Amino acid sequence: MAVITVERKPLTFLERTYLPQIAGGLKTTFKHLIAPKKTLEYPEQRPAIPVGYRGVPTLVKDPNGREKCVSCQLCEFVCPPKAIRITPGEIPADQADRAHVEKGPQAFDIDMLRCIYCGLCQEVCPEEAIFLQNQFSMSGYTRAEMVNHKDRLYELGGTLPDAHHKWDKKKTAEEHGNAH
Amino acid sequence: MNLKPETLSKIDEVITHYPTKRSATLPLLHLIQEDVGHLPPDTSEWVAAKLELQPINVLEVITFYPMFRQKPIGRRHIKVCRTLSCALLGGYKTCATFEQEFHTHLGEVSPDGEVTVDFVECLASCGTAPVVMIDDELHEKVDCAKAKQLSDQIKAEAQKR
Amino acid sequence: MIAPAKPDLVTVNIDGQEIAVPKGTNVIEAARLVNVDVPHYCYHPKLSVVGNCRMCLIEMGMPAVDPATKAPIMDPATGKQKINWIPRPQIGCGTNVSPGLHVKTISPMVKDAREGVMEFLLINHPLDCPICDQAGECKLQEQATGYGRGYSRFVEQKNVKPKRTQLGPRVTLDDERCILCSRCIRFSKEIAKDDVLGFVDRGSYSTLTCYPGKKLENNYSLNTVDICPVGALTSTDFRFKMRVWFLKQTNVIDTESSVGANTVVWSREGTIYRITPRRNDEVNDTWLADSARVLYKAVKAADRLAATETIEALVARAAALFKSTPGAIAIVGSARSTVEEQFFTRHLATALKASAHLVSRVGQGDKLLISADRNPNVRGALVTGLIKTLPAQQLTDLAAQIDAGKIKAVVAINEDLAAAGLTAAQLAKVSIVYLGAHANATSAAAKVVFPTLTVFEKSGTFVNQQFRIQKTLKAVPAAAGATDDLVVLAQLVAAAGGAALPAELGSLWKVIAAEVPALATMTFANLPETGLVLDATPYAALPFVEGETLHYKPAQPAVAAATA
Amino acid sequence: MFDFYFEIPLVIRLILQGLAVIMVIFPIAGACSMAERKVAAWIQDRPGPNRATVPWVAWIPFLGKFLQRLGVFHVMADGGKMMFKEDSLPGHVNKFYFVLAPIVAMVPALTTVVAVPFGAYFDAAGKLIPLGLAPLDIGMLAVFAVSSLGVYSAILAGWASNSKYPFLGSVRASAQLISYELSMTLAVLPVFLWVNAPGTEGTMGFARVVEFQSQPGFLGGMWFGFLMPISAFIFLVALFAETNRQPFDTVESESDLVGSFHTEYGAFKWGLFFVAEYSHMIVGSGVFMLLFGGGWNPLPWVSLATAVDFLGTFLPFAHAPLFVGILSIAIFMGKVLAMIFFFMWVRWTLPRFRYDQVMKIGWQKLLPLSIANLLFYAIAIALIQK
Repeated sequence: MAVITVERKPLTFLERTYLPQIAGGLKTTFKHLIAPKKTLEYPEQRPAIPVGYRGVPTLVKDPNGREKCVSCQLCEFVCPPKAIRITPGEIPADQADRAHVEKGPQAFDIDMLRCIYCGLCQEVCPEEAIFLQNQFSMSGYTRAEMVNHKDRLYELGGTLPDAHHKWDKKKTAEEHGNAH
Repeated sequence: MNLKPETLSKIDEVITHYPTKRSATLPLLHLIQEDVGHLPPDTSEWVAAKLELQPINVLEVITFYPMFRQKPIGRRHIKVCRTLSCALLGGYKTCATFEQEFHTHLGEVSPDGEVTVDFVECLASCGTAPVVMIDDELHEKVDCAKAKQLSDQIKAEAQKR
Repeated sequence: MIAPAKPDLVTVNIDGQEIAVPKGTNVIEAARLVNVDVPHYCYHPKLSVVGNCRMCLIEMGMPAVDPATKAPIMDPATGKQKINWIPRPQIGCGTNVSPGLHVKTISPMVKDAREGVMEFLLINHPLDCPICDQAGECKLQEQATGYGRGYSRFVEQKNVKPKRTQLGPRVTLDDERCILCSRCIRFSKEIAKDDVLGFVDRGSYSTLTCYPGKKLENNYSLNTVDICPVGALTSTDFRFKMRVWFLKQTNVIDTESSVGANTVVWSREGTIYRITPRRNDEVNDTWLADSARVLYKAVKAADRLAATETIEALVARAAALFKSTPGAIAIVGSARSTVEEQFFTRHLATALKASAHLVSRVGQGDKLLISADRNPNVRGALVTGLIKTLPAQQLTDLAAQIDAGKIKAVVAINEDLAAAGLTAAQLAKVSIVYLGAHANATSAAAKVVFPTLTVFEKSGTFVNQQFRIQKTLKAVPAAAGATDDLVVLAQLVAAAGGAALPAELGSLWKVIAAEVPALATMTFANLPETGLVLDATPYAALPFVEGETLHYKPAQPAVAAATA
Repeated sequence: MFDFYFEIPLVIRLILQGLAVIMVIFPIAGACSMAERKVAAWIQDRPGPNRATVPWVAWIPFLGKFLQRLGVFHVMADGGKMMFKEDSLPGHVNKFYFVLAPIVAMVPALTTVVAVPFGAYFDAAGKLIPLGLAPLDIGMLAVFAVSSLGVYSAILAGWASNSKYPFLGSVRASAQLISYELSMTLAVLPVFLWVNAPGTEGTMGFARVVEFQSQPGFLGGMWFGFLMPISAFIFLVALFAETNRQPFDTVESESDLVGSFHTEYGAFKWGLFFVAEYSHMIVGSGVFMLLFGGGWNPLPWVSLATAVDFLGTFLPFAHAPLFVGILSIAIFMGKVLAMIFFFMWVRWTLPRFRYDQVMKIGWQKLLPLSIANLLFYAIAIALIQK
């Protein structure tokens, strides 16, 4: 690679005194001093949340109100700051509309003091059960308050349209599949 | 197991044909099915005890072969071929005719207890398709009309009894 | 499995590498010797070969010879002998080596074959990895990354089979995941000798079933879960508890009996989730009894002891007790302690000029992995010199001495004196210093109680029935309020006026090597994973109670029945 | 009208005057910190602090909202916070000097005010009487002498903090002070050379300088800032450096020294350093305005007397000493505040000089320039006043 010597223009005397530049700078800042302000005044004005925004991670339910998470713990595994903690549990066979997937989370905690909003949990979720949604402001008075438990996560997450209909598919398969 | 004495003697005789007792499993099952008409649930254990096997070994054989029946069947067993030649020449219709005639469904005993209709794999007479086997008797070129005729014949025979 | 080099070696060529392997080795094992992995599902080195999964297909060929002259036919292009490749792939598990055999495990044909097999295996597979406990150690998952298609061409309905069958009290079956490899059936038949599993129906309807009315409930049923290459058989105890990739594996020794089966303890953040066998072809092959897999529950048991005082305060009280009863102290050591603890126990006995007793436990051996002697380390006590003769099941001697008033204090280490035959009155007559992990009659009666650790919380060694010294490692941190037995014993020895002993295993083994002739050349760190067999001849005359088990034949007829 | 005031014993009077001045300077210094934040915000197109309010003020329809938006209550909030924050004392510091340092910072800042006249009135004889706590004859010297002591606070704080960054910062502070004080002193000498014409009574007081700028005539009415632009410039630059303001902010220099000498400080003690800094700025701006900006004269060539005479044509009380005093103070304070705004404006315009640049500018540029400047004016004044 050739070395290109850049010819530096020698500074004039005035430039070496800094003074014209300082005057120019003062002029610029003065213009801004009287220019209209560009601040978004937050609590009153709310920012428009762009599509794909990564806010607080939440758990979502399918359109029939069933939890989608099967507690595979991949999000717990992938979470870089180890903010997610899941206790897996079995879905009892007597829950007719859910029994086709045997596993669900018994407890699902996300420590929002640890969460870095990276979105890897959403990306890794094979069931599309965890989403980083629009909420961006979390606060609390104690550390314990900053841990989102399962019911809170579902409350935040709500229900999202589901293109996969996992439970229904499982149920259909069980009813109409190639049984003996 | 309530087997006829001649079946029991045949069984004892058959076992001696094989170098290992295990090999007699299939002949034994055939003999029992001939005798009882099907293989009742305790067959596995009875045969296993007879051949010094575990019951699961016999159960595996029973469930593997479709010719072994685990449920009772009617007095006559109608087997309609469903393989290619027969299917092309109306095997399905033939089968449906039998079902209608005896008010039954595939694999079930008809309400009068007379027949069981089965849709089975190739009966090895593709040139005269569709073919039907009633008990051990082969009937060739059984179209709907002939099926009706065969049914009537069976019904008549049943009436006579 | 390959036996150590025998004279009749056969030279084979695997992917261009020449290797000499014993006659009778199959291609999978031969390939393993040259670090070539041949994927397989149904083949298991300890079970018979059935060749029904078809995953281990390889290409093979033999050097060409002229049929008439038997002269080798040379390939002019390479200048080597021409190879006649068989045009169709062969299964590696069912193919034994023969001289000059050539094998290709990486060729377009092999790859095609594997991809085809994978596609068939996955046709009816439910693909529910997110909820499957096998995920992470599933051969199907592993091979799917290498040979899977990535999408399905199967547009028909999948087969539906029972999802949660209880095969037995400890094993749950998900039939949809089963790939019909029959490993579990072969294990039940060949190893456990409890032939209750089988396939019923045929074709794609084939289903693994337990014979109606029977259950898979032998004490080795969980081995079927271990060898199941997919998630069809899962342990009911471990089911849905934790994903395996979170678990830390620690090599531990099973303390259930003197077999000393090698195990792996799987734990996460101080909680043990399961115990599985670790392959040791001299001890337990790849098997483990079900009863050994629940021992971890002792770690978090409700009756764990926890100290209310500092260890120093407890030691001071024990020392005062020792001073008040000079010459009238007995020590009840344990054949369940590690070699190191028994070594310390011997030092304590010497320092206190006390007699050392041990308690024997004898049960019924199952001729496989549970021996008659339910103490894991009787031979360790012999080797360290803690005892000279085999222990009895009841402490009748000690009881007599207590009744006679000759013994005023007893140091009980990991042994419940009440269970060993002492009455409550006898316990009340003596001052007891108790070391143990769990509460019992002795700890209740004891003057000083040192809460100590379970085997999962400490490292050490055990000497099994073969006089094989094996090391066990600390799987989880010590429970709160409990102290390492070695630390307690070292302080007690010091308090009793004995030598200063290091409680850290590295330095301790220098002391042990110096004092115990049988262990003179060993260090803890250098002890091999498979253990080291010690010289048993000095103890040949002792009437050990073990009967025959896997890889062990007693030197003399068992006397279990006589002592039981 | 206020004769009773002059009947109060002198000592009490001086104390009252002193307190009055401090009571004005202290809040102004505090308000400056808020002004600094507001100016910064405006220059950066932000509204700045605008949240704090007091309930009963919030009820005032228009003004309440305006004051809140202006952020004036943040001064109170910040001050209150400073007062009530836990005043922690790190374990590793030299406690005595650590506590002493902020006090030492305040003393010269407030002491120099004594020498600065901030207004004037005319007595019955029409003689101009400057308003000030102490109309010293050696005003300039006093200011130089005392304000230089301010650096001791930085040195004390840096050394007593017993940690690296504060120490480095304090070393920088002392070096910077020495470097620029010289130029500063040399820059004001021409003014006093000019003022102390041969035959007059020699003085270093500010009153004479302002008086000089109030004379009629072209040269007399011209402020020294126009007459001696180089001197004014050097003095201004040195003033920035002396008060540790941007772009000569190497002492505080948070990017490389965390917070320099006040790294270990917090709460009220920390606040004192900043009140001291702003007090320095106020005094420095005052001195600059007295020397080069015409003092309390409203405009060049328009002296206070002229202005009062002009106002007298339609305001009957225009010649009352009280009115003149207040007018002059207002004019003077207006100039000082404009100067302080300039300080802030520069701060949010220029980046910080590197430390080597600071030293280079001080020693290699400003000092030779000020010496040349002095020589030039010495000769020029000698020729003119011959």
